[in-house]
Amino acid sequence: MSKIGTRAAADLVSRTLARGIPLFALALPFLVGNEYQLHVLTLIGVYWVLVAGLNLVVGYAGQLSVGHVGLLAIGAYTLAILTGRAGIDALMALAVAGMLGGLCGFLLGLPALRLPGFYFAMATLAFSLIVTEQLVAHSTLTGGGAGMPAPRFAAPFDTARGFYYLVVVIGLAVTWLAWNISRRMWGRGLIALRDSDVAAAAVGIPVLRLKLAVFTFSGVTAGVAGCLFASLQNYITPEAFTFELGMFFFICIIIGGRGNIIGPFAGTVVLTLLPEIAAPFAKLGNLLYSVLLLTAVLLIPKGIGSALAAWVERHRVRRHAPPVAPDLPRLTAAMSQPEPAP
Amino acid sequence: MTMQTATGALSVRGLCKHFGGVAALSGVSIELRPGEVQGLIGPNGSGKTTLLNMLSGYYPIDEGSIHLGNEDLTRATVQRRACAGIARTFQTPRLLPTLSALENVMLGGWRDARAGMIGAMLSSPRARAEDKLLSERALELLCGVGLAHALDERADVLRHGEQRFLEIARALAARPRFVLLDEPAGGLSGNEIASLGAVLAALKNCGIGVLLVEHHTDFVFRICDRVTAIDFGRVIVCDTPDKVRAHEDVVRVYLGA
Amino acid sequence: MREPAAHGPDSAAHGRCGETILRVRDLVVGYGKAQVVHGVSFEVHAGEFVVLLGRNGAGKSTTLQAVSALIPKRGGKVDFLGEDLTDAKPAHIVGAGLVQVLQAHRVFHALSVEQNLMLGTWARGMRGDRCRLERIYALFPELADRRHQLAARLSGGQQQILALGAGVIAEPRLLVLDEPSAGLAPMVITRILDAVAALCRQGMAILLVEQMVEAALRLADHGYLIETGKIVGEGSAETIRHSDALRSVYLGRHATD
Amino acid sequence: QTSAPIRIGWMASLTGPLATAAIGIDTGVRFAVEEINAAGGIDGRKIELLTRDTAGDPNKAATFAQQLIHSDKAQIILGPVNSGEALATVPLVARTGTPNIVTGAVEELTDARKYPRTFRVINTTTQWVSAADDYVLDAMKRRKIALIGDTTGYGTVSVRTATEDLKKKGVTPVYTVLVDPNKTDLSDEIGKARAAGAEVLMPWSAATGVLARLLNARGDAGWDVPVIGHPSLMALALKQLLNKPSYWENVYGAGYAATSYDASGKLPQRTQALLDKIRPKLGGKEVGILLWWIGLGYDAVKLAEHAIRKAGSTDPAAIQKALEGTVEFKAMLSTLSYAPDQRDGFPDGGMAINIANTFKDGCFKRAPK
Amino acid sequence: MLNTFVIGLATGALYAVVAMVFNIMYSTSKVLSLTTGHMAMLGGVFGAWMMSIPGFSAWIAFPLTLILGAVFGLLTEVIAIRRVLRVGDDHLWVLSTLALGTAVQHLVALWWGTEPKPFARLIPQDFSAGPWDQKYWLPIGLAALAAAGLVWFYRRTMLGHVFTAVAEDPFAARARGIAVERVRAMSFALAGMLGAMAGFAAGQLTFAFFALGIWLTLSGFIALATGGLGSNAGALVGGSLLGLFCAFSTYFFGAEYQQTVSVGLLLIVLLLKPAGLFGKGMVRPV
Ligand SMILES: Nc1ncnc2c1ncn2[C@@H]1O[C@H](COP(=O)(O)OP(=O)(O)OP(=O)(O)O)[C@@H](O)[C@H]1O
Ligand SMILES: Nc1ncnc2c1ncn2[C@@H]1O[C@H](COP(=O)(O)OP(=O)(O)OP(=O)(O)O)[C@@H](O)[C@H]1O
Ligand SMILES: [Mg+2]
Ligand SMILES: [Mg+2]
Repeated sequence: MSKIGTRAAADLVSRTLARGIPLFALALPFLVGNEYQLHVLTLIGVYWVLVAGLNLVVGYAGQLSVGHVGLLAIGAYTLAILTGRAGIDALMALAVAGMLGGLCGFLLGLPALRLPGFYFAMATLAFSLIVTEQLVAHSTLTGGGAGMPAPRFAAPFDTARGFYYLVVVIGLAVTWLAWNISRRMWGRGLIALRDSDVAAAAVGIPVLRLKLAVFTFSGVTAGVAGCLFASLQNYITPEAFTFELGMFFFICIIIGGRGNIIGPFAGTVVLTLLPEIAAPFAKLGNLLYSVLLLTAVLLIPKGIGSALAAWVERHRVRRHAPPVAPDLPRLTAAMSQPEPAP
Repeated sequence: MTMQTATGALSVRGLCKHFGGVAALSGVSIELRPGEVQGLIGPNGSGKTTLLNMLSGYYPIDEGSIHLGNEDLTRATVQRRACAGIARTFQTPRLLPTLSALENVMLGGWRDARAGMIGAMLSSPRARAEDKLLSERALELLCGVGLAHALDERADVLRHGEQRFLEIARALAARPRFVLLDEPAGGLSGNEIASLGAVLAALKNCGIGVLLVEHHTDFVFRICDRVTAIDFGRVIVCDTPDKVRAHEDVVRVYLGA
Repeated sequence: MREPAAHGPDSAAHGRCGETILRVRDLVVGYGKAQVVHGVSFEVHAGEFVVLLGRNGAGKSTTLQAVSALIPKRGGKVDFLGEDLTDAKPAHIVGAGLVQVLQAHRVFHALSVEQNLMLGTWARGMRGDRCRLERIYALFPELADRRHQLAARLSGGQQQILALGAGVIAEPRLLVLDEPSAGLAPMVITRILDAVAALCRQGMAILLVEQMVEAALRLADHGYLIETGKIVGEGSAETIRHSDALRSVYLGRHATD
Repeated sequence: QTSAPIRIGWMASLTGPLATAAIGIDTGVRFAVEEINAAGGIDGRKIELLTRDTAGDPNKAATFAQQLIHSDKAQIILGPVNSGEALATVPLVARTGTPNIVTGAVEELTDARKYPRTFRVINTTTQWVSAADDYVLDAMKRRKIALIGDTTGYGTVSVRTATEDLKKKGVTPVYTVLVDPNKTDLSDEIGKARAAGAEVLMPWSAATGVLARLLNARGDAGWDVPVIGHPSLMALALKQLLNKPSYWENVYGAGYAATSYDASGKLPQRTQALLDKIRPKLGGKEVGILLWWIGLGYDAVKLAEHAIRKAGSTDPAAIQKALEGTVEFKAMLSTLSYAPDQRDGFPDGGMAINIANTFKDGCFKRAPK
Repeated sequence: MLNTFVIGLATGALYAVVAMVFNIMYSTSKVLSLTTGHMAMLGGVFGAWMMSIPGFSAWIAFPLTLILGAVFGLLTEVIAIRRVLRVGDDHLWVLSTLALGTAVQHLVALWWGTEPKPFARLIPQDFSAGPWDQKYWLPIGLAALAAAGLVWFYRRTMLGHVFTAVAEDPFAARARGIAVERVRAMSFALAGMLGAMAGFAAGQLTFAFFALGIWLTLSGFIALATGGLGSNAGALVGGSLLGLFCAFSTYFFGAEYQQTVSVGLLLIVLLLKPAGLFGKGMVRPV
């Protein structure tokens, strides 16, 4: 009887996807029909840069942040101010935006990550509300309600295609980093935080440090994403960074399913495309969009990622479990292994 | 009462804990030596789980002290104690349901994961080596406790008995000096209890001190070197199994006629 | 395969008296892809004390939960008090007088002891009056002095007793108990099982799943043996106690080997 | 010569907050398109209108603009309506070289150098503000002004513009406040303005709720101070929200000469013509929405038609040239003139101050000089 | 000053009731439905419509509004909650309730329009009453009554305990013979009713406006977190505090920093008491 272990099957699937998606992403500009489609694809990429980092916080560590839009805004204004006003190179601004995002993430996370579930979500929400309000208030720096233009990146990233490749490369890099985190001890540690903080503490996981580290990382990706976002949109106003956008990032992960990367990616793609599909219905477009969303949840109530997992699960048969039979010599041997070098 | 502290023992002195008006523990002193299996018995609500929780750091201590060898752990956090070598299992198993059995056990080895997030992120050779080491250790431990057939299963689909052994394996992955077990035999059938006994004996041989909270008295008296009986948060007696079994207070409040 | 002690549903042969109140026929249950219970049939007569024995993971809890409609059935038929309850909702089943106390002390932590008990009467459409409560407190004195405490603050064993009390207070025609002794002190186990037996003598039929095989068989009238989702033995408590099937089930050899 | 339809992309915020104006403009847009198509189109080419509902979200507006241009091959873009969205889309549209006729009032939307193909059919915020300021200073002869805005992007920008304009005219407001659009009661603000000695209240907010609460608080306090500001002060929707009809007295809004009745109660001839044409479409009864909204949409399409006809094609460069050379285009709302360095075609003289409670058929009486 | 106080208290009362609506749904489902504010919005819009177009008196419009609220509550449960909760606890309800809320908001926008519309006077009273105007004390009265009623309900009534049980462990509740699905639906209907009541009572304060939903959801959230999730007394205190804080902060500093000040209050409360003013932490971790 053929029997594939979950991990083996999941590995197979993820390896195929891990090779396939980047190649596909690189080839896409040659496949799409026009600049609009490229714009939407770039937008997906930009959102994904943020979501990939946020996924570690929400999907893995189980910390419900709905305030990353605040970090996105910080990144966006960094580009607009540094490059647009001060004339610093955009790539430089990108790095600064990442650092600033990380710093803000760290400073926000330091008190907020001590809060239990819902309260943490509220704290992040509060943060994003404060950020947008400050953007309006400090109009000398940010242009206030009128917003400010955001410059493009220098050549070769100044064309739609060039910028797309910049986003794809950054997106792939972030995905790679997030993937590395998720599949090693850190990923397991994060899942432990999410599913049982009691167990996590019991095995010695420094709970706050882990949360803070991934939250900071997600701040960096949010800052970078903000920078790219601003450049893609050309012009930013505080009105672009709404509560709804914060929820959007959150639900990309929720609909994708927790504890995996491909699901939230699919979620980001689907959720970005849906309004575009509904757009030609003009007045009814927004209604249609929410109805489509609702239908999507009801059709795949476990999230896209879990649907995928269920598919993998189909390829395995639960064994007829033998009774537990300890192998004492092996146990003793395992226990008397030398300590690893510090 | 004075107690001779054996070298490297986990010793508890005059531990007190109140919950509101209820005194869950009032002046408990016990000592767990390396390489011994010590039973902890007592009626329901006598404070056994509370004692375990205080040993592993989940509750702050009202009064008293906890030392591991010369190290003062009285105010240490849960994590600190875990890294100092105190591992435990829970009255109801606390596994990570979505992780496989192997990953659950690897998680137990957190103490030895030193690669840090940057290292993990960049997939540094060190992180990879560490992962390999931990997964090998986890594999050996799982096979050792008899779950070789369940490596890849998600923890939540395991049978109750398997979950108990998995939790023990996870505790062992931390290379602990002491293991605190809260009713590990709860819900196990006869032969699984026998396996559990064998595993505990193996631990003892490896020099690990085991504190065993358990209501299966036959099992406790058979397997333990010493047994401590508590009632109303106080130690009644701490002695060899035979003496404890015959102790009149223990019979009166716990064993019954 | 060994010969079971007795087989087949024809109970008259074993001299069971009283009318049949619960009749389960060819019950099939599974989780996801896996089928766990393969056509189990058994019955409980009025005022009878029946035990269901089997190793861990044999499918006992699964069977009981399917009977109470807590998990979906894939086949089979359940009759209770002459009514076909195969497709009934759990609320209806409890209302009809079939009450189950789940494994692993599942009480409501956010409610007080008394509120937990009162909740037991809710679905039976009874008023949770003083008198009933006092009867439970008399039966389980450890609950009496904690009546206003939150259930979360009880020890594991106390929660188990509370779960049992909440089942008993509903005054069911048939009380289904899934390992009620887990986590209880030896003295308490004896007391609790005796109390259950006393309830049975007052006319409440009992269906008990228990790992304390000896104690259970001592009190029971009738027993069933279950192994990997199939009934492999049936008979009076006495027959079961001496049967080969029991030995084969508990000595770890697979009936299907 | 092709007979393929001309595609006009129209970005409206039909469902978001402040959608009423967009719906009004949309009415005008659709009416103009129907009219042109019924008359055989432009040089034999029909207009195909591609409407997108941005719901007031700048991010949506940005992608929809791209969708309209690249995917749907729109040859001219109209809108968007709200300034926030327009700020986001104008540079994007400009980058593609597509002609864009904007219906937003914020100054920053037009710039002959940066966005050479973006033309404005409406007045600028400054023109509104300036008309009101002039009226207060010259006709009313009052100089103690309380400026009130809301905390949205539009509100803050308007208040800033108003402050600057007043400064130019040598006046500092005695009281300036921004209110949250959801704030349920403005009696505190009214009290403070009164305490500051304000003689005129000048609200610059498009949110009907804010304006209604302002008027109610003023009325409840029994303070008969003139109110003059944003044209939404005159919207019919506002009237229903007032506690008493009398609260609408002594309220003026910056409006248009084109939608003002003259002394003999007549509308300008172009306005009357449009009103007569469109009335059957709106149910044949009295018109209940501001006529300038309809006119604005109508003008936007008409201007596009004019440009295409003049250019003889939908070639973007030709359209730009045609529009740059457009002088005295007789639109309904005004007479528009552009130039190579001029993208705001709306003449100052097109503005007027109206009396709010004289609403009739979407038009108003002029305020006394 | 009195004026500012009363205004703050009245808006605060509205936030408080919305927070209580959150609580009711949370108490049986552990779900913080994002349709909560929309329940109040519907109450306001529907009430205003009935009293203006068909011209019903408040005595007829009020019960009809309550019925509509209950129906919408039920719909929320059936459409957005039931199926999602059945399969797991992955917070997918955030998405389903958000989508449902948005859909409802767009429907209302299409039907009712996007301009605020007036809400009729419920009690004959002149507008010169200042702080004693009905538009202030109706929501204040409702909040006080609702808080008292709910505290009593959860402490003293059996159904209240049933609600608690269903939320904590639906499986065990089912084993006790509680029709979990029905109880949950009941709580959502109750929540919808209270939400509609809030919209109705505060109609004169807020006007009947389609976009109120998301704003109330947000403010209700903040009130809820300040007071402590699950506590109805906390909701009352949290809501009032938030309302007063906003009112006085705008009075003294203007509205430019209103959000910052009000969510700043929340952040300070959370730093001092991580589970809100009246929230309960976990009783027994292990
Ligand atoms: N968090 C708490 N708050 C209040 N009281 C508590 C708390 N934890 C434990 N208690 C009380 O302390 C006493 C000891 O509880 P503990 O859980 O330690 O008992 P135990 O010995 O483990 O019992 P069991 O064998 O039943 O598990 C009990 O009376 C219990 O009610
Ligand atoms: N929720 C579940 N999902 C998948 N499989 C399950 C689930 N619950 C139980 N099982 C499997 O069904 C089988 C029977 O389990 P069940 O709990 O009925 O056994 P049991 O006889 O009650 O054992 P125990 O003595 O451990 O309570 C086991 O193999 C178990 O792994
Ligand atoms: Mg215990
Ligand atoms: Mg079981």
